Amino acid sequence: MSDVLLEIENLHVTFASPHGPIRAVDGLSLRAERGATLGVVGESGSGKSVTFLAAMRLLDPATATVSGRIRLDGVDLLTLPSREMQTVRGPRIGMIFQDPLAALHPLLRVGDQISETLRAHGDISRRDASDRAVAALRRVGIPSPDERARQYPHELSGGMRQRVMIAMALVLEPELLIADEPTTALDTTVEAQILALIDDLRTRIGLGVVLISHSLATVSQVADTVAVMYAGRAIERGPCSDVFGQPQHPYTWGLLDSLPAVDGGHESLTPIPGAPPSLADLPPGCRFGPRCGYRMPACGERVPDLVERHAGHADACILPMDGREGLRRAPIAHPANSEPAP
Amino acid sequence: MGGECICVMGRYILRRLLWTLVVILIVTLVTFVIFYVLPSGDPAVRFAGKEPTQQVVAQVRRDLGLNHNVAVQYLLYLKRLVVGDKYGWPGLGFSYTTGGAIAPQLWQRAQITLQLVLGAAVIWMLIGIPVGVYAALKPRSAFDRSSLLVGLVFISTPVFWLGMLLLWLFWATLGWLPGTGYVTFTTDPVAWAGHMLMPWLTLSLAFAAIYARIIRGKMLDTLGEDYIRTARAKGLPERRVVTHHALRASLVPIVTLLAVDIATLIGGTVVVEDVFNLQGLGSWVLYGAQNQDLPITLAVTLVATIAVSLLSLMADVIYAYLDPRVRPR
Amino acid sequence: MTDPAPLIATEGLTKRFPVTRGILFAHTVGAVHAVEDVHLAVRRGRTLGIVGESGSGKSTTGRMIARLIDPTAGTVLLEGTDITRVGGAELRVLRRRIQMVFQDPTGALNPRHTANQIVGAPLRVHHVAGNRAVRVAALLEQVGLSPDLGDRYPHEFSGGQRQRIGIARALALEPDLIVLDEPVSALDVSVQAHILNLLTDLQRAHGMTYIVISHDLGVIRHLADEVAVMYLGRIVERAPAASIAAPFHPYTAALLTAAPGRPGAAHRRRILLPGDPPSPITPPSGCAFHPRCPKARVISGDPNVVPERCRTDAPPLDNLGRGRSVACWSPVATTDDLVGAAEAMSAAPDIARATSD
Amino acid sequence: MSVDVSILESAQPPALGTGRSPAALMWLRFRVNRAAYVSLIFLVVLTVAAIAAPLIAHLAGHGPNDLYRTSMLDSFGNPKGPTLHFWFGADASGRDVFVRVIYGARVSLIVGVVATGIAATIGVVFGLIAGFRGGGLDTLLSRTSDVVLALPVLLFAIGLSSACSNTAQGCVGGAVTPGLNLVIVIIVIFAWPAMFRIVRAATLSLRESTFVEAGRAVGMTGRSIMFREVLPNLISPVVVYAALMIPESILFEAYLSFLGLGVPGTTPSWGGMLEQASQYYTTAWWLMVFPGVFLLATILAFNLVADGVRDAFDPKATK
Amino acid sequence: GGSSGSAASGSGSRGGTYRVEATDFGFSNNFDPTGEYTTNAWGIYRGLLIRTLVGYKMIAGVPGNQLVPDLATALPTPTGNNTVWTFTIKTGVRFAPPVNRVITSQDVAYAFQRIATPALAAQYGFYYSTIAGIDAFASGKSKTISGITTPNTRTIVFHLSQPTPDFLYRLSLPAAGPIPREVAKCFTAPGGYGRDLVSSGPYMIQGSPTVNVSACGAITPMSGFDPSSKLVLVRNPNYNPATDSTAMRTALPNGFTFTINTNQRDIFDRIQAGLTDDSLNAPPASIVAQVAGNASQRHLIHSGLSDSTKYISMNLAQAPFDDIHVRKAVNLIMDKAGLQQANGGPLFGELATHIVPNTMYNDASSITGYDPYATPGSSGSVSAAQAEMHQSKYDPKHDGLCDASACKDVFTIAVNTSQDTNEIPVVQSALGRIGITLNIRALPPSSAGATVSTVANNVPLALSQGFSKDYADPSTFFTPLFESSSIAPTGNLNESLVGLTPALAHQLGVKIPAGVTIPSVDAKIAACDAIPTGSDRQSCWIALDKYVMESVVPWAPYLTQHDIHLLGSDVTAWDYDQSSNTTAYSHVAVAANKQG
Ligand SMILES: Nc1ncnc2c1ncn2[C@@H]1O[C@H](COP(=O)(O)OP(=O)(O)OP(=O)(O)O)[C@@H](O)[C@H]1O
Ligand SMILES: Nc1ncnc2c1ncn2[C@@H]1O[C@H](COP(=O)(O)OP(=O)(O)OP(=O)(O)O)[C@@H](O)[C@H]1O
Ligand SMILES: [Mg+2]
Ligand SMILES: [Mg+2]
Repeated sequence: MSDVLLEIENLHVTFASPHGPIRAVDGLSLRAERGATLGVVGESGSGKSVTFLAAMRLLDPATATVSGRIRLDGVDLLTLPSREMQTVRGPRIGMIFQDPLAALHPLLRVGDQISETLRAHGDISRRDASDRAVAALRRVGIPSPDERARQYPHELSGGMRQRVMIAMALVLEPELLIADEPTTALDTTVEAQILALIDDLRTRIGLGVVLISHSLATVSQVADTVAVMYAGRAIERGPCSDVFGQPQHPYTWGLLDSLPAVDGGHESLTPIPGAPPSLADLPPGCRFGPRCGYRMPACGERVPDLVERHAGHADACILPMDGREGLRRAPIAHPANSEPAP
Repeated sequence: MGGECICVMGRYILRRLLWTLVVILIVTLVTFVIFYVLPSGDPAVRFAGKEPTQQVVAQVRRDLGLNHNVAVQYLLYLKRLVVGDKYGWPGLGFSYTTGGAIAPQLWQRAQITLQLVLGAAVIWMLIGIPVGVYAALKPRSAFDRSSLLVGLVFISTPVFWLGMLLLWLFWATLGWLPGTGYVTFTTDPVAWAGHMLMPWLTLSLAFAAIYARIIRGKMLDTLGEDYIRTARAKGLPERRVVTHHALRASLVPIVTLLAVDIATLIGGTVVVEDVFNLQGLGSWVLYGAQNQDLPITLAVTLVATIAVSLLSLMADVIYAYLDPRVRPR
Repeated sequence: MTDPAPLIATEGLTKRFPVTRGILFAHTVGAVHAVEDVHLAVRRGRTLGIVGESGSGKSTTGRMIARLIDPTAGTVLLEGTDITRVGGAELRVLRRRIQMVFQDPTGALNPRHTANQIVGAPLRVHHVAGNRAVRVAALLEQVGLSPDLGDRYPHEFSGGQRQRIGIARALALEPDLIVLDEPVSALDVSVQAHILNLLTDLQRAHGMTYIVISHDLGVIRHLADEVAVMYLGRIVERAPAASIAAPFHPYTAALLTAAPGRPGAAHRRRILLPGDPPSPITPPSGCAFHPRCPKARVISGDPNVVPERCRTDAPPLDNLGRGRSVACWSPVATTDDLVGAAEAMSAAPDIARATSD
Repeated sequence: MSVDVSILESAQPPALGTGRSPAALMWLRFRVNRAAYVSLIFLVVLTVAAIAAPLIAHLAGHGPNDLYRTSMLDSFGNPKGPTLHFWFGADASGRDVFVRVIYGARVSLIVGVVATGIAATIGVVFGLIAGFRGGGLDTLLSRTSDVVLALPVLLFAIGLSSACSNTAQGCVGGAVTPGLNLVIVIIVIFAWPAMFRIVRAATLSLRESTFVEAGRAVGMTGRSIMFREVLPNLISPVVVYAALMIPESILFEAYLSFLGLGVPGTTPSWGGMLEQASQYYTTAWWLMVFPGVFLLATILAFNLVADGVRDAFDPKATK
Repeated sequence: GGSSGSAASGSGSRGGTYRVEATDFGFSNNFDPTGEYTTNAWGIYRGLLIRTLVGYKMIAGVPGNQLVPDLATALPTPTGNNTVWTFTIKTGVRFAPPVNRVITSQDVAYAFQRIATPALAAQYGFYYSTIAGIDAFASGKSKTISGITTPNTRTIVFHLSQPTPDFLYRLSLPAAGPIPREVAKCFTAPGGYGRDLVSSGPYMIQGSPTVNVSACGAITPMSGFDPSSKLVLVRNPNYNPATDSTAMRTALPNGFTFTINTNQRDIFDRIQAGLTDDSLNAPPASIVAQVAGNASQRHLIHSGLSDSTKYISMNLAQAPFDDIHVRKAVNLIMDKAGLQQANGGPLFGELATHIVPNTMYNDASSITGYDPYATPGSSGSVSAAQAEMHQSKYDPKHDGLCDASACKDVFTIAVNTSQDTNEIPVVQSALGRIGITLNIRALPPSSAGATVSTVANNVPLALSQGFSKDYADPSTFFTPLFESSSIAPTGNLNESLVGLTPALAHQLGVKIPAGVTIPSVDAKIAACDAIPTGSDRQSCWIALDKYVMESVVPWAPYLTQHDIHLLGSDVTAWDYDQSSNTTAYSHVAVAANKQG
């Protein structure tokens, strides 16, 4: 796959805090492609949101230090003058967030919030802008969009609000949509609607999509490629079917084994022992090392890089490639079966 | 939604007005009770001169309506309030100490107080909003920290002391500004402003500090909101994000605050009026209360209560207009 | 189906929350039909799972069973005795038999009390004899926490640990029944598995009865013996956990296909229900599901038309045998035709609109 | 930007986080705030000085009510300014302003602490009951607080002070005597509703919190929930607001004394001294400056401490 | 007294405007003479607006208290044992516009009808209660006052129901001045007539001529008077100096303005800058000190000795003041010099040593220098006071200190205005030396007055009390202050309760301590009051004054205040009106050339 849209290379994001620097993203590399969906999964705090906020340059420079490269179509966004960055946000990358009620301005009509975007990025009359806003609402499947455009966010249902967010992100027809947990706040049936909508738009307008979620299942449903994040790094990356079908990293194994199956029975789950490390106090070497059932001495020595082992399928694990499948069935050791306080 | 919304709003306003009426009744009643049950003097005695005979006192009582029991007097007061008296409507009676009609004085004094309060409000908003916004945009900066500290000093400064200090400095020592007292605007606009400047400053500095603090906090909260991130993610210019999205949301709650503060001050500028010798409502109520001049006290109390109730109602309505979330549905 | 000797049962359980308006003279303008005519029964040592979307009345049902709120109508029976109206001392006795674990592990723990105080509270309240400290330590150990951590405050624990404390508190009185309201939905996957394992272990060890509430079918099917599906305050389907995968109710079917399955598992074709769940203040007439029901359209053959009966009459929860019941005028045989019907509905603008208002 | 604060909070160094009671944590956080810490030290010194006022007066050689009318007043009775023996000059009765300023701290501190204490207690108890029990009692208390807030404070103060001043035993059967007592009563009357509202609102939301429900689920009685579950969680807003009430009470006392409604002039109080200063400020600046500076400094210190307390309780508030 | 040097000054010339500023008029009845009972108003009335049958020369000192005929042609000699008084009114005296007609005896009689009309609340109507038939008129039983007859337009006869030797003085009060019925009848509530006062004096309220008095409904307030901002007086065109005398009124300025300026300091700044001439307010001691210290400005300070006494009043029915030894000890210990200083020093007042100010005695020689409680430097004497206290039942230890609990925390009412506040520490410190400690309530003047004058409050000690004459007969002190019949449950001026009998005490709810007999001076007052005005009467009062000071001791008097005026440099003539205790407006003059 060559049509790389967004490329993140060796990204570091560090937050200053009274208790020392918090390394929220720590040497992350990712790639999102045109017309495809990149799923980003990982537990809470693994750095998913921060990564893409960094890509949008939406982190507060007063507290966050960002380094590395984030290229959109080859242009490094991190070095772009902020005025030009404004023309990236919106026209080239659209972004939607988890809680659509909080993400919409409560005092402005939704139609105005959309047309405002249009007017900020082009010389367009108020009237045309609002017409296009209505059209955008119609496109995301909102019934009677002209009426809805005149309503305030709190007057809409959750699913509808998320559709408004999507319409707003897409009204400028960007190349990339970053969806940060777009369905977490929604009901199951509504979640399905929204995922289907995003998928539909992706195929219809050839959009690149980044879908951030902590739910493996959600990601597995719509993503073409998946990146699994742990403590600020991607530890496995590859085509969706590969990552979930033949997971390579012990952490991914753990995640999958923790999941109760929809059609499964009462058999005991195999959780990952321990808890994610404090980002202010990362363990040496492999971040997952302390919780890993297959830890080797070398794990504590260096941070393993993300290495592509099969076509498009990379992982960051020191374990020898051969016999990983076998290992998964028979773990070496099992650290204490409880999670310590963070 | 429109028609029903207005209807609901109307009913809400009606209910609030009803409650205002109840509050007015209670507050005037309390005033009455304080006046009659607690204090020491009989206004009739004073009115009756130095060496009053009991007949004269009785007569004065009758004239002042003090011969009835308190409840009847209160009801009579309410009645006159509603139907008016010989001085016109509303029937506020005449002063026990000067014999002058209350109503014309009330309007005259209310004007002075209103000028004082509104002028001060303009000043404190003009100081408070920019300072608060700027501090919020640069949190923890030197400006932010020093504005917080200076603000706290203002908040901690007793108004009367500040007034005296200003008078001492700018009038008695430097002679830059005219001293206490009041000149009407129409007589001499410059003298008017000169006389009002120190009272305005005195009244507004603490409020400016409080408003700067509140706006800074609201602004910081707002800037942390998801929808601000959304606005930025849409690629809006930072200036528009601040003015259109953050400031707008931050200032809406200020409306309520402002209305209530102004309303409270209408009956509460006693100290400033005292220090600066302004013959407004505040110094009047002080006079009325100290001289047991019930009609004065009641009139100011009434105005103050109505101001508080109506302005806070107004604030709520404006708030509902500005913030669709709180509109009754 | 009525069990021979259910530990806990509800009959016609109904809850309506009044909707009030007005500040000064508040008056009731309507009611939230949170729970409507719910019949349930759980045998001792078994687990009932309640699944449904947000606002479908799961928590309300659970709270009524735990006697935290009073039902508007209907009864709760504990071993055949009506406990709906007990109060005072009797209620205190009852509390020892029914306990609850809450969804939000942080919110459920008083931030001003230590773990020991929290877990010891039921013992203190019920004057349980014996050395309380020893008992608390044992409880903490039982849920996999080191008793050394007992004098820490909730904020010093991780989410999973907090949920363990909540569970320890529920266990303290050795109840017969524990109502678990979304016990894992606030937790990360890896932590969730720990808690689910703990719950199964505890049940095995103590023979407790669970009522598990969740919107996650995976969790329900993992824990439960029997599943009840709720939609807009009503139970629309009840089935043994093993057979729920073959649903009779179109809503269950949609839920099953909409719920993201275990990654890697074969994808079903999704039944995309149009619109949002309706407001429980003004539930739709007849079958509450009819505005969104693809099956109804399959029957009528027209995405815009719903059969008369669905619109006018609420279907009763019919016992279909083998532990299965469904409240549908036309139970589903195969889910395939529903996918298409649902898609057709989404395309039909007036229906989508009608359901989302 | 969404900041996951829970992580921030729990990411404290272990030394801070473990095994310490919330109070100890509070103190650690408070001490970080330098302005608040210095203010606290100032207040402690002031308190010590106020307690040791007789000693200071003794050292100065002037009692608070000793008159030096031949040496410190001119033949017109006008006071003289600071000298070597009268650091802050003399007042219009020829009394030592320095000694009186030190004594004046007593009134301010007592009013600040006692009035706030009583008002806060009333506010907390009423607020807790109203918020928790609801119903008619809640309506009654809430409406009462509304009305009290609508009452003109000053009128009430004047009415009460004249009512309670005309007999030796005061009013309400001698329960309220003029002077400090009356000032405290007036402050309490007008200060409790604010605390009441805060506590009531907090209680209302706490009442709906899950841990209260959990309390009921384990069989706690209403009262036990109120005092064991709800009350400890009110400590933070109550302490924070009470800390803010102290400077307000002190200021209020100063206002009352300034208007001649406060403590009698024979008891030195800053407000009362400033009242006298208001007659002389154009000629005798020291009468205005010294008590005013002390009053300002004390209120400011209390405000800074209150800020510090708030930050310590709620690290998010300052951002 | 100290007034003589500074009171009268210059002769002045005609023209100019005499400008007076005040922080507040403080009128008690909105300037309606029938009820107006304030010094400031009386001074303006007498000098400028209202002529009464008998009046004063409006000059400083004892001569200023002597009655002279004004509207009347001569001072009458009463007949019928001081019960019948007949006056002839001068010819050619006319009301100012808009009335413009000659003043008749009916106009004077009408003034009394107003006084007797209860609804108008004449505040000192009690002075006329001995006019026959006035009660019948008041109660509506009679259409006229039978005791006042007007045989013709120039003659008016007063018939009194009982001998009233000082009746002439009472007729000198402004309420007794002529009032045109055609205007005043329109005002039926207290104070209303004040805005349309029709002058009989040399000046009138500006705008008087334009008031339409043809019908009550048409009357509008005169433009020159706004109670909250100004009172402007201009020459009365109908004033005929021939009917008056320059000894009483020189009437030199063309007009007077009384302006409200709420900023007291500003007033005196303006006076010093020559922008205004005089003030109704006393200048603060700080300003006086400053001016007095400046040789070139010192001449701007003028003053007159007011006919008032400032005193500490002790309640004879309250322990420990029920014991005369304690009361004497209080007098002996009192630091009067300190109290004088608290009031601004000697310039602001003379020490008072007895009840009635000396200026009120025609011949004060027999009481001048009388000081029964003299102490070195008037600063109080510990030894003398303790020796007195020694004899008291409240000094069981005989250590000269008041040991009994009654002396501890004695409830005391004080006044919270600035000078009166300054007195508190002085009294407190003095009384402390004889073992009396005080529980002081400093109240605003009106509350303090109301509190002390309510008998049931049982106030043992009241500081900063002041009493000033209404007219220069000592009866105006003794009768209200010490007569038992003047004890009233409220509004009581006999605060010491002199003459309180057990029966009266019971009626008022006061407890007289066991074994205490409260002295009475009722008989003595009655005896003096019955003597016709003249030197016998004077001697009687002086003897009573001394008796009260030595044998009753209800007070510790300490100050006769000077009425200090800081004058603008334009003032070329000024005198003090002893009768009103104000500036003698009728004798002032300003440099006319310097003002337009
Ligand atoms: N502004 C900030 N200041 C300090 N730390 C921050 C900030 N924003 C994020 N972090 C920290 O960075 C880490 C990664 O946060 P991020 O929001 O990217 O996680 P996430 O993977 O999106 O988790 P979730 O699933 O909870 O959204 C967290 O530990 C978080 O606490
Ligand atoms: N105390 C209450 N007062 C008013 N309405 C309530 C109350 N509690 C719940 N409801 C309403 O009752 C309905 C059912 O709520 P319930 O909490 O039982 O749903 P749920 O199925 O548990 O949803 P969720 O998955 O969001 O927890 C909802 O519409 C809710 O808004
Ligand atoms: Mg995130
Ligand atoms: Mg729930």
